[in-house]
Amino acid sequence: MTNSDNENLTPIPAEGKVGAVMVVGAGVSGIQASLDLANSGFKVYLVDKGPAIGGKMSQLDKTFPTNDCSMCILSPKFIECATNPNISIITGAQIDSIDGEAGNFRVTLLQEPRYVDVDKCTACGTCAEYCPVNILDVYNEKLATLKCIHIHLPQAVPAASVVDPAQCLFTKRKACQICVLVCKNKAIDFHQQERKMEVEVGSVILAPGYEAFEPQLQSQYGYPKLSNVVTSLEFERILSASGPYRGELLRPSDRKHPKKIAWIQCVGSRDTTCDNTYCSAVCCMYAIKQVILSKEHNSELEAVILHNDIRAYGKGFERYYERAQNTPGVRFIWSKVSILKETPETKNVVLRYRVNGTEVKDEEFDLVVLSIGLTSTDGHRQLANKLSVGTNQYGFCESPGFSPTETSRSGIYACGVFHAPMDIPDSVTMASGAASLASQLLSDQRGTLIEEKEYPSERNVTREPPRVGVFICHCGTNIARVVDIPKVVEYAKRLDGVVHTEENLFSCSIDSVTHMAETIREKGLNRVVVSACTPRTHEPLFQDALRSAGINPYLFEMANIREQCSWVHTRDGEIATRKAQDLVRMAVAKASLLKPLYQLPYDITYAGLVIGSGIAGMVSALTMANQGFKVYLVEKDKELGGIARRIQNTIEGRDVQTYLQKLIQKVHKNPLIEVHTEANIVDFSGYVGNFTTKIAEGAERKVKEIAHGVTIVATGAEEFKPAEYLYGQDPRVLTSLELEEELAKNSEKFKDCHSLVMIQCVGSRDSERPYCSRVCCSLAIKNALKLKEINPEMEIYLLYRDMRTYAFREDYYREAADKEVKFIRYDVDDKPEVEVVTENDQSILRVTVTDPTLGQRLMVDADIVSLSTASVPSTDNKELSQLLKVPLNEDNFFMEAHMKLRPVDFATDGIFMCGLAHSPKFIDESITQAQAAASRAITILAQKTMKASGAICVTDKWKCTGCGVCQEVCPFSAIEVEAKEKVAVVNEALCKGCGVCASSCRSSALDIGGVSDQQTLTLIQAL
Amino acid sequence: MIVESKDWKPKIVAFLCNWCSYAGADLAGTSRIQYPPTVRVIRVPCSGRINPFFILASLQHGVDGVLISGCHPGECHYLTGNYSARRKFVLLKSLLEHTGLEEGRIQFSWVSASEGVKFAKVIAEVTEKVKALGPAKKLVKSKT
Amino acid sequence: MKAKIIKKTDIASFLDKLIEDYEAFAPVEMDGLISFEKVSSSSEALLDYPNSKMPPKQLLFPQSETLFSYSSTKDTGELEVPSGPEKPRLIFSIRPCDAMSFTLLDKVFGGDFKDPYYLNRRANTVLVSIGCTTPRASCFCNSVGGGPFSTEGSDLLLIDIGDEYVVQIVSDKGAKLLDKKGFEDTGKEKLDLAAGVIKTAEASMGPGVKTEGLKEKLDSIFDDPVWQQLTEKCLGCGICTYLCPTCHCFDIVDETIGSGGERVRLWDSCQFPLFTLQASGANPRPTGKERFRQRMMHKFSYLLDSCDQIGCVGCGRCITECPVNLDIRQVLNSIAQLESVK
Amino acid sequence: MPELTNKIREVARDLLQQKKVDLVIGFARGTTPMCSTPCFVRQDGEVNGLIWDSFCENNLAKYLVKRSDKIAIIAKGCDARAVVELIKENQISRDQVVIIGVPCQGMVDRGMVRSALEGNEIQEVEEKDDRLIIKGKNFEKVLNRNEFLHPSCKVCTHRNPVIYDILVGDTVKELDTEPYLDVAEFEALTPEEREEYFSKEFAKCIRCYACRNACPLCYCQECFVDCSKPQWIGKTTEASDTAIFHIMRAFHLAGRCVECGACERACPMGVDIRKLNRKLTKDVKERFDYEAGLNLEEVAPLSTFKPDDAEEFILHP
Repeated sequence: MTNSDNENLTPIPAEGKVGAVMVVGAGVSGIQASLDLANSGFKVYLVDKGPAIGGKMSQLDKTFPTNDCSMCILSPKFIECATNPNISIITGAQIDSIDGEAGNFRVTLLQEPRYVDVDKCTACGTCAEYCPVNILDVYNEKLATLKCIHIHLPQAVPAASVVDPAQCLFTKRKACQICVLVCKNKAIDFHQQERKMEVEVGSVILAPGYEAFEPQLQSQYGYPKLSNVVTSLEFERILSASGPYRGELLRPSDRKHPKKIAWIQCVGSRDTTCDNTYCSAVCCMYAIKQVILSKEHNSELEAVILHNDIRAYGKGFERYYERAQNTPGVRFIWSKVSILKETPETKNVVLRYRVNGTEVKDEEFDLVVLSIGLTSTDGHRQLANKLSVGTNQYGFCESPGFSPTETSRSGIYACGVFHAPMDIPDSVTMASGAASLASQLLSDQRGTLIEEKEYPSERNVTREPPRVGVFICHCGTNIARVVDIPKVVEYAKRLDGVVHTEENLFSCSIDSVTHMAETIREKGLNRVVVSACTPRTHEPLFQDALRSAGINPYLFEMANIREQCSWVHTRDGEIATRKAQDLVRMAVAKASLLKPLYQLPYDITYAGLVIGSGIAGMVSALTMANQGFKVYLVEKDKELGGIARRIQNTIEGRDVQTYLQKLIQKVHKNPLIEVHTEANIVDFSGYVGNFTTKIAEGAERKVKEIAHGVTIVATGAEEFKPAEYLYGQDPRVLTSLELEEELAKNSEKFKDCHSLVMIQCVGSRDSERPYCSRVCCSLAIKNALKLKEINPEMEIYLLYRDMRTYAFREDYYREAADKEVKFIRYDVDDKPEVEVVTENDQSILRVTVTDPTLGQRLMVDADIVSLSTASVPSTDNKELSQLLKVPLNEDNFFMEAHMKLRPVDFATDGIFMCGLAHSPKFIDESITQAQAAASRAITILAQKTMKASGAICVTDKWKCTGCGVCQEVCPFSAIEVEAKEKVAVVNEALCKGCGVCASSCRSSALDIGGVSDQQTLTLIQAL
Repeated sequence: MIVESKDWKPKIVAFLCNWCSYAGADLAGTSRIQYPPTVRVIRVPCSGRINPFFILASLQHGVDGVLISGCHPGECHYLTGNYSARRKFVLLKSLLEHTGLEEGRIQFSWVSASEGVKFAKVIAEVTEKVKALGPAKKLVKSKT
Repeated sequence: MKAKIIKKTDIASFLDKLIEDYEAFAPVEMDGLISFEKVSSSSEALLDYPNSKMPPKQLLFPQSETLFSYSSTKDTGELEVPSGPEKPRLIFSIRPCDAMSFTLLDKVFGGDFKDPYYLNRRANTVLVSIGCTTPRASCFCNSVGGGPFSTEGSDLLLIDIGDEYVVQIVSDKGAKLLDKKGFEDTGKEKLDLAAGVIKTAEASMGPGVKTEGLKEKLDSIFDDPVWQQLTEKCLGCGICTYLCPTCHCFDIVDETIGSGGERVRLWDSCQFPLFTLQASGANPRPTGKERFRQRMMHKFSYLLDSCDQIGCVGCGRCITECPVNLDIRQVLNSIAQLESVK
Repeated sequence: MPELTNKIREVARDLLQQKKVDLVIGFARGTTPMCSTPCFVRQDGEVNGLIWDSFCENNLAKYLVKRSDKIAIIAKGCDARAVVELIKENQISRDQVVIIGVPCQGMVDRGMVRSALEGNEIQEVEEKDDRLIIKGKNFEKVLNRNEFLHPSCKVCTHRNPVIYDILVGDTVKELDTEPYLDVAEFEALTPEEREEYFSKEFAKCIRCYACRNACPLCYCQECFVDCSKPQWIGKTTEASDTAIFHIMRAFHLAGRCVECGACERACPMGVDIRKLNRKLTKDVKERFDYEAGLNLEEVAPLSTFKPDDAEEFILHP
């Protein structure tokens, strides 16, 4: 444990540190880390070897479990990166070497020539039109072709063409320069050479991601020989609206609609025949997603998933899995599978698999999708070597301690799949976590190298008649497939005040947004309507375009013709088109009345409140305190530590108790952390930057008021105490956590134990708690291995539904199997039975279960039965959620602002979550999430001032009678009736613009910016 | 008696609070849950923002139904906006029905950000109820 | 005096005959409220009634009237002016004070600017009034240039002499109504009877208001603090003006729906603060005092200047209907008693 | 009654003489029979103009707002309730007014008396105990005043002033009628019947706004009907505009209406305005257990809430 647990952070001298961070790899992790850091006061160099940022996520069609369009949620982040003045995006570059130490590294980059000047290129695409060379489209997994000079993907950042030098006629043999000739901006430059760049940074974050497993390495999959066997990544592109088949679900051989598709799981994962024995962690879920999406394309489709346990372990995953299971025409088959042959005439593929354990079945499919794993490559190993960062046997970055974000080298952090296979939210979380460590390391250099984004001064439009521009988005085919966009455009043209209309393939792509800003300037638009998706995610992006064009960002209105039109009226294009027209008409009517609004700056309370002092709470508290911010840590128990107090080791063998004790000491020693135990939140008010919390503390319930700028919810979870399997009735029945405690206390006792049965999914994945508790499978394996250590002869039966030992935990599962732990799969409808029988005057604990491979009832007399019980949300969650006004999900865990891209944020600004309060997870995951929550919190605490919303209450003094109803109804105490003049006065920093006052005012003396009475009446009249 | 064409589709205005119900409507969208195309949404920050006049103006404008939906009690993004709204609306609804407005023309619901399915159900049910009532006639502004 | 005799038993058939040729309006009682309504049979019409709650002025000058409707698209626009009534109109059984009010409205709407909406209707309307045998306590027509049997504004006047009406023919338009109906001319005896009825009625009336020198007095006390006292209890509602047969102020508003709409003329009241509220927010008549004064000045001074007629016919509606018993007679008389300020 | 008149004059004289107030607002005899009228007395010599009889129907609290002088007000039960509301709504301060409470036996509806006389012109009315002695040209008639009370007085639950500084006369027995019976009766009608009723009522309205202006709690600088930014409703007598005017006028009084009936009495057209207010009053009482104008402490029902307010009207599909 050389470099773990934040110990490296204090000794580094402040002098000579550099307030800049290099992020290597610009996938979603790299992007998130960059944004957090840039928003926390650091200069960021975001380096990617490819021509554009976005990584693998940009190739995905939709994301599970929300089916959010991948690019739709990602592209706003692209634009945030592109427009943030503190992020330098360096594409086509790789690290050549690195010198120096934590706080002060000198990184040498090698940047290959792009042959296009990024600053000059407008991404107009003319060069590609004229380029005579067709090449395979890498973005589309080579299922399509494009030109040798091309734009990598429609929403590319940087929005600039790139030349493939391996195929370019000029670079190969100086034969053609047509692109140079047709480029009006003289952006194409074949004189570019490979370039060495030296960059000084204080820290490096590694986020190089993964490469997909190449199934051609294993002949049994018939790939790429069989044309209708595709990889899952290829299938993503096939599904995608911007993919090779324009979003139509076709198979490659004959471009016909497949009627029957099979997914083969674990291709290149959990496979001892190749080196990848680990589980790739995401394939089960993306396969389910692909099934659901395919069924949306064609509801008649037959879909078969051939798997070896479905690992739906994440938040909301089990429900998603259930949804797929309950979809007619979808079969999940638990079996090994092999590809038998291709039917020559049809090019269909015949698979062979087992049913019911014994029976062999051959079945023909139109299309077979290989759910390929996530792998590390030689490139990753080389990168690790250059940076002297340790990797594991599979080439993934290894962290020496509890914190996965740390690498073996001080000052260098890792996130995303480079650490281990993981899904998008985990990657985003880890990215924020890594960012917080860099921020912690460099906190005294915060703000030294940054600059503010500059906008042109605002044009005063108040005296102009409305000149509305309407931009209507196809969203690939998401909208255009249902809504007749040209018809809507024609309609919009006829509306009063509209002087410009246009349609965009993606209004949110960087080129569209740039073009929008230009159009605003050129055509003198003073109101903008974007008719696309929901304003809840995309409004800020377009508002930024307005600012860039020199008009007030509030002169903007969106018509939601995707979530609230094309996606919910899929079956009737005509009606959806009419509705879209209505929505555009309403938006235009309102837009014409919009007025500029201004944000007022206000001061911040530079302190954080952390609720809950488990590992997550303590880590987030320390991460903030280590950066110089006061932290109040509030714990309801007498002691710090949370549920971790009951956990002895991690499955990897790390000593939890030692770590925990050290952590508790650090918390107590830190002068900036004020610990309140036996304390509850009794009142919570305020807003981002300035919260006020009242806690009642100690036996006397003494009330203390705390002022803080950010809030982190880390209230943990509880162990489920079951009422079944004789738990609580027979002392031999334990929960797995109790078993672990017993093992630690009294391991001798188990030497005489002959037979032990573990039952999984107790209280999880049932109708009451339809979620997976994520950790129980690994916990059971951990206990099983420990027991085998104590008594190798012990018979251990592990009764499970799906073993969910994802990522590298798979190795322990295999180890347990090797050590002859007996794994028996049971069906939820045929649960094991535990009973006490008396035989020969002896009370015997008997477990019976149906063995699916043998099809027989199996009877085991157990000395001990261990129940892997669910993690259940804290019973306090409900009350806390009401106090903080933050939502819980259906399972009573806290609900994040966005499943994928805002995994630790609440929708309420300034409140974050981490640890088990969010969902069940492992300790290392909690630590990462705690760091992430701190990182998000720091993005607020790093600001000089906060800005109040412009959309707040305004008063008309003349109309006001001072009756005081507004003062009484205001939830934020933001209004007071001034006694002398008898008029209501609004405190603008406190006002949140809810409008309760305005609707209560009988005199219409109060109104709300952006949702004024007049604007709303106009909307009603435009209905 | 006005004979209604069989495929008459009511026009319903839904005032949705930004944080819960509008998000719920978005979730219905991302989940591709289909519901009747009868609704036009007006996004407001909070159900508490909805001035009684908005409802009356909608009726006067001739919409066949008005739906107001906010966060569940205790979950208001603005703490108590929905509580204030609840008091206001129950009185308004009662008063309007006192004057003979059909029960069902104005409806209120709580839909959270996670209730995409519920949102779709609410729309379906409101649509059904309003359909059963037929086109709005009361409080509709007549053209002289 | 040219007059005919109609037996009370014949009056119904007379009216019914007229209804055939005219769109006829007459006082009608509904739920205790007397108002001028279109009648299709003589049985609906009242002949013996105190007075209607609302004056019949709205038959010629409706409370709200569409001047034209318009529709427009982004590039074009269209106007449509509503067509007037085709059938000639008859107002039957109108009280002399209300009939007299039209003489003022004629001057207002037919002055330098000719208002076609009013004038067309007026030209198309014939008035048959009925004299007031028993004036009410609130009536003071006789002190403002009228009387319970005044013929001002009427085309025919009915005088109740017991079992018969003496029908005084005031205009040719009125004479036409009696054409070919076979009514007898009135003899002297009956004319004398009628004169007696008129005399008794007039004698029964209270002192009313003194209008002599009133204009001059009013003009001289414009800034007198007395206005404050006189109007302290005024609530500022529109009853006195809306119920006044001579008040004629109006507002014009556009009722817009989308890109089309209507331009509507509405009654307005000088008693409303909005009446003089300017776009800047300034209001030259900021309080009830100025607004009430305006009402008095307009009626008893300004209209004399512009129309040579007082804007009051003494019907007493503003007295009986004022929620706070702000009696115009009392106001005017206390003004008359004031020392002139010079 | 004459005793009360004398006492009122005495109290008013004392207050003015001792300069405790600048102004006494009370009632004086009106210009027509059965009609008393608001009266403003500033000199002790004028106090003999003050009277008390069965026709002091106006709610004098109307005259308290937007004044800076110190005022004594003659307050019946309903006037006092209006004063309470005005104090709560910051329109007047408690120490600005001296409330001369007068327990009220209900005021007589002259319209009703007139109808009972079938059009005979009344010249003089005399009161003796509960009797009204009506004299006209050729007749004299005696009526029991209690049979001719205003509709609002018939259902009044607070005849005695709830707040006062000086009480004139003895407290009277409150009516023990079942509250809101009138509302319940109307509620029992079908929606169609109710709609028909209100359509007819609203059709009478001439938008003179007397109901609004007579209301002691209508004090907005600009009423919603006059508001042009935004224009909430049209100004014509079009049916929906008129209906919405009345509905919103009543709604703006939800939880504030002191049930004085001034609106209805002011209406020249006899629109049954209270039918709306009464419904709200009943709802507010039943749902939020609140009655307007009873004390200075309780928060108005639309200014507060309870998390467990009934919400049976919320749709749960």
